[in-house]
Amino acid sequence: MGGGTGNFLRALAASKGGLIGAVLLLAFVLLTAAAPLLPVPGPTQSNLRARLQPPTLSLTEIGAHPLGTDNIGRDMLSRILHGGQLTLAVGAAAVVLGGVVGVLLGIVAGYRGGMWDRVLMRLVDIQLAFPLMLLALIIAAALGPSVRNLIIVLALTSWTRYARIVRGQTLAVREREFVQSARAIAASPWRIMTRHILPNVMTPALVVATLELARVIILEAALSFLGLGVQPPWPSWGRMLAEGRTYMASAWWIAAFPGLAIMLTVLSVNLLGDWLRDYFDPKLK
Amino acid sequence: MIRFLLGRLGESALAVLGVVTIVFIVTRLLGDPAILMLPVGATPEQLASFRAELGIDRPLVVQYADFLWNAVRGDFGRSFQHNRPAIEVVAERMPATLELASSAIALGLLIGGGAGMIAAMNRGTALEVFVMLLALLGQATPVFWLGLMLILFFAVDLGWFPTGGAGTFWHLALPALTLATFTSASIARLLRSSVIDVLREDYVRTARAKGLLPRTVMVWHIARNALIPVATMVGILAGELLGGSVITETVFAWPGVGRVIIQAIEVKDFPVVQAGIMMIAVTFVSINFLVDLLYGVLDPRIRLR
Amino acid sequence: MSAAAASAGPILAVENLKRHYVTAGFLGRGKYTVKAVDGVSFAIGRGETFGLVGESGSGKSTTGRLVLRLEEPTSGRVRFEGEDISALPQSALKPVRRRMQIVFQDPYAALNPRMTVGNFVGEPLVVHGVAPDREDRMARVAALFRKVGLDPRFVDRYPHQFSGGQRQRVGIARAIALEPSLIVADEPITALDVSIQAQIINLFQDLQEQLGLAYLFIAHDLSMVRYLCHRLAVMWRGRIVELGPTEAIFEDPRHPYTKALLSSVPIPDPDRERNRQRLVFDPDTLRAAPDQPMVEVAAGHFVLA
Amino acid sequence: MSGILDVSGLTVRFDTPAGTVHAVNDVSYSLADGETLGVVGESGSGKSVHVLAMLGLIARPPGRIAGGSVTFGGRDLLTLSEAELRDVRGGQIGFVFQDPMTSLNPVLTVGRQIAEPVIRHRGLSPRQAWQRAAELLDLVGIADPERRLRQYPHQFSGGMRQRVMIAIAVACNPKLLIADEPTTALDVTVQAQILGLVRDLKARMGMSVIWITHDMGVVAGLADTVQVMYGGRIVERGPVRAIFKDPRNAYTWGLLRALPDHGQRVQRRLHQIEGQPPDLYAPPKGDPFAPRNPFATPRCFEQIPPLVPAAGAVPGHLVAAWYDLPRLLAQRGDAR
Repeated sequence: MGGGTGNFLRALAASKGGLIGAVLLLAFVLLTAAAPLLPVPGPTQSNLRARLQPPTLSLTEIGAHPLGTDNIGRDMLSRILHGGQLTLAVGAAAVVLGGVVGVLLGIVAGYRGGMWDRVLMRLVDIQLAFPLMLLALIIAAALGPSVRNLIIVLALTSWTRYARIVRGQTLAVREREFVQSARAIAASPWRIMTRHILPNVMTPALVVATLELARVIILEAALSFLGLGVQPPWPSWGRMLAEGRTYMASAWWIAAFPGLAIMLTVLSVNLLGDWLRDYFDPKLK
Repeated sequence: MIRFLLGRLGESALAVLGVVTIVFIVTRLLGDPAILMLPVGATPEQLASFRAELGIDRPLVVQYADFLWNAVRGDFGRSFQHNRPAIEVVAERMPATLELASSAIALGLLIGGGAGMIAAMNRGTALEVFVMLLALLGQATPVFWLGLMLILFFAVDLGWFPTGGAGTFWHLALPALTLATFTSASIARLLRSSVIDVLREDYVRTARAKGLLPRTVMVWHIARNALIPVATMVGILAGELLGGSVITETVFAWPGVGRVIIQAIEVKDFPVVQAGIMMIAVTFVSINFLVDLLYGVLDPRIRLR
Repeated sequence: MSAAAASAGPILAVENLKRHYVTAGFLGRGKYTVKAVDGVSFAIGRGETFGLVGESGSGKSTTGRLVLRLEEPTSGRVRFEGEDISALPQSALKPVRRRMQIVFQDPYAALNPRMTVGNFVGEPLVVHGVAPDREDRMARVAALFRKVGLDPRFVDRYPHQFSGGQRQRVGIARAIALEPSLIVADEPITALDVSIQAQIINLFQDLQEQLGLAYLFIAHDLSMVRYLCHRLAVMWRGRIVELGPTEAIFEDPRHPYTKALLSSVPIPDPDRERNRQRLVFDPDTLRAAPDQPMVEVAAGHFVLA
Repeated sequence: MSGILDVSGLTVRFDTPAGTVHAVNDVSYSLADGETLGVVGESGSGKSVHVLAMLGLIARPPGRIAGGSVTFGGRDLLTLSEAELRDVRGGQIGFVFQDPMTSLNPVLTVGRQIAEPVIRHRGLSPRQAWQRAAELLDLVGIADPERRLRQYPHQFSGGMRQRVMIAIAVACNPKLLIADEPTTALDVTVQAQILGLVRDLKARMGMSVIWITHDMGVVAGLADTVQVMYGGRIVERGPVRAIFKDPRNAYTWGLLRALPDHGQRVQRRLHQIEGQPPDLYAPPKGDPFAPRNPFATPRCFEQIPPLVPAAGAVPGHLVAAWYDLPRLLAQRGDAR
């Protein structure tokens, strides 16, 4: 990122996909973060007289439900915003946790080589031989549903991707002459790994992080959909979808809006991730 | 090539061993199976005898060896829900899962491969933007939601397809399409960027400098090389696909292994969960082994080292 | 050996240095050994420029890295300033590394793209605790910049803002930061444009005069070697086949490989180039025994017969 | 002035996000039948780009031909359709690229890659083309062609791959062979072999050759005519002896002086060309070499010098310079 933040933002503004992704994601983050301050009913506040109300899609009607209500009369808009808060926070936490672990192990394995590398890469291979969904499923079933466990499960499915990419990148950077040069001035392995390798593997790791955020959000929703994620009554997009299933024929909006929210969020993250990857790709310069 | 094959075979075996180990560790993490599996209010004596019956009063190493040996024989214990060997319960659902997964991957390769090539060959046009937008949407759509929406429109509203179950082609259509969406989107995106990478290669310039026809350049110099990373990807996608099948099967009431696993988790029928997961993991490892063979066929640098 | 070097003893003496790599063989048929460096001996005097010449795969760069212990020798000895450093553990090499530095071939890979060039040049000072105070350090870095012909105002820039020749100057500034007595220069001008090569060669000459540096100059460009080096050794397939004063080797090459190599270098003069007799050399006729000693054919001029 | 190839006013631009690269600027020259032209220059001099551009081998966009004409076989290559250009490429003009490690398709056999242009341009059957490929391998000095044809590029050494590239380039007996730094990536002994091979093939097949390189030594032995490029322009051009013995452009002179003298070992400082190559995003108003030129006159900074016959030089010796180099050198008492 030697070009500086200015260049980065200018390039972002010049790209269609990247800009749309960034703006959309930022909007989601701000809206969900501000959900408690917005003039909507509480996400768990039910109103049995107003159950299964269809969406008005209007923000001006006082006391109306723009996205309708669910089977016990909770406001869908409020639930989606509050659910998004949790989804994004859980996703970000899992991606950061998995990222820190994966980047760390990837660098050590790549730089140290030998036993470290063999053991770690075997672990990665074995875990990748395990469909992530299943892994998440059995771990979630084993640990029991809770937000903390959800983050751990998601991070566990995520660290291998970082480790793999970062290790490969480290192997390449390790052979670069400036690392040899650092060894030639007797720089300690710690210094070499933190000053010379880490900064040079951060951009691929960042790209992995965005793509992982997208994947983790979907996985979280899937686990919640199966009842292994966030527990009621607190809303989560996957959970809401599962609840909406029963009323699909009569009240389509209960299942449709949370799904749309997931799709838009993932789409925005993917757009941003694609752009980041292109931006940092040396081949395109 | 033989060395390569043997190496990959060894790695596959190791991967399966790893899966067995993970399943073992996780099932032990679940807590005391005796408490989980016996009804509430069981006496300490009942618990103890149950533990002895399961063999979980012995040292972990012995249990692990035992578990391994049983896994090799396909013995994961009896399903208390169905009251017969768990492996049988899972095995009879396997064909349905394979049918769904292979239809989805075939569909994914067809749609994704076509879309990716169309996008790469029409760079900078509205067509490319449109195809890639579809692919982005396909990757962003949660499988279960897509399934529900397809049911809502095509089964509930239009009544063209059954809402669930298995048996005919009409039963297969919606779940296969649901499952193939992510796969085709991923393949389309990967193939496009892979083709774009290959376009920058010197040998493509050589091919053009030879005055070859665009079709020849496209098929033999570009596509032939661009497919190599896609082949690797198919292995990884198979994992996503098998994982996704768990959900798709649940949404469409498709009588496959995934649905059995979910049902078993709900009633804590752990022998079935273990057997199901092992079955899927072994399938996945086998697919990856085949993909590596394909890789060797596609790339002579691997074949003729 | 030059007179100055003889009086003080060589600064670097390499004795029977070997580096063998064991590689897995074809089809699992056991392993075979690549003898990258296979029994190399030479000595460099203080303030001397010693050329190590050879083509790709000759082992010249590996030899340079072995001397610096960036790679571990399979056997043999490296004496630096009288001390045997080949047996020292890496941790004990720190003082040695102050006295012996390296300049690399590729100015694009030789600098850390995420570090300002000022910090990069100053890093050795930090590692060795020479100038722990930042202000003091930056003053020294500025002095180093001036010494290699760079504008000290550029210290806060990143490598991508420099041209190839300027980057190579940054690499040289870093190498001389600790005031070493020996610099291993691993093809330092190969990647540079012709008009820039002379700048760097002159810089090497100037620094040698100012700082009394000795160089181990690794190269495949024979014309620059002739210009720069006092003595040189020709490497072929891991061994030194000829060693002696530069002029003796250029005027009177004895080994068939040296002859072939010298006769292959294009001469930038149409008349001489067109009349040049190219000597062909058949590698299969030459198989020196593994422990065959070199023969002294003239004063200080040795040939592997 | 009419030869096998006539380039006139060729100008190439690259439109990048960072600005427009002035890669090739108003390049004109003519190549005679059977002539070997050595094009010398550094990275960014436009020496490679200008030949790639004339055959439609640069990516467009970002590349763009901003003007000029290139007459080959009575037609302007720049106005041909892509399909017509394809018939020229590989058939009448053969190409050898710099890096033999990346220029061959890794997943196709060498035989297939040699046979492709023969099938395409000569209309031979695959069987006949394979036969021809074997002959070609033999021609470029690769032993055991029948077996080698069935191998893949990674089973060949760098020098051998470059021989394969040459076999592909000459497969259809082209009238013109363009070699873009074909020996830069090779060892010097291998380079000598390849140079010998090309000289040999040229004598046998009688084609014209454009040899692009940064190595003055290589052109000295190979070229009839030498053309020196700098900053996307031809700065000097002439018969090989004239360029080496009587350089008229300060850049050519500096390049030759920067090389160590092969005759004797003198511990003098090498002549160095100061400064850095020109910024192609914002080319200077005048002579692109002026900022690095110790002989530059005020006019050099203001106006681009045209390429004109050098005063008192042999016919065909052209130079772009506002100054009279021999006179200035004589004044300095520094004649070479």
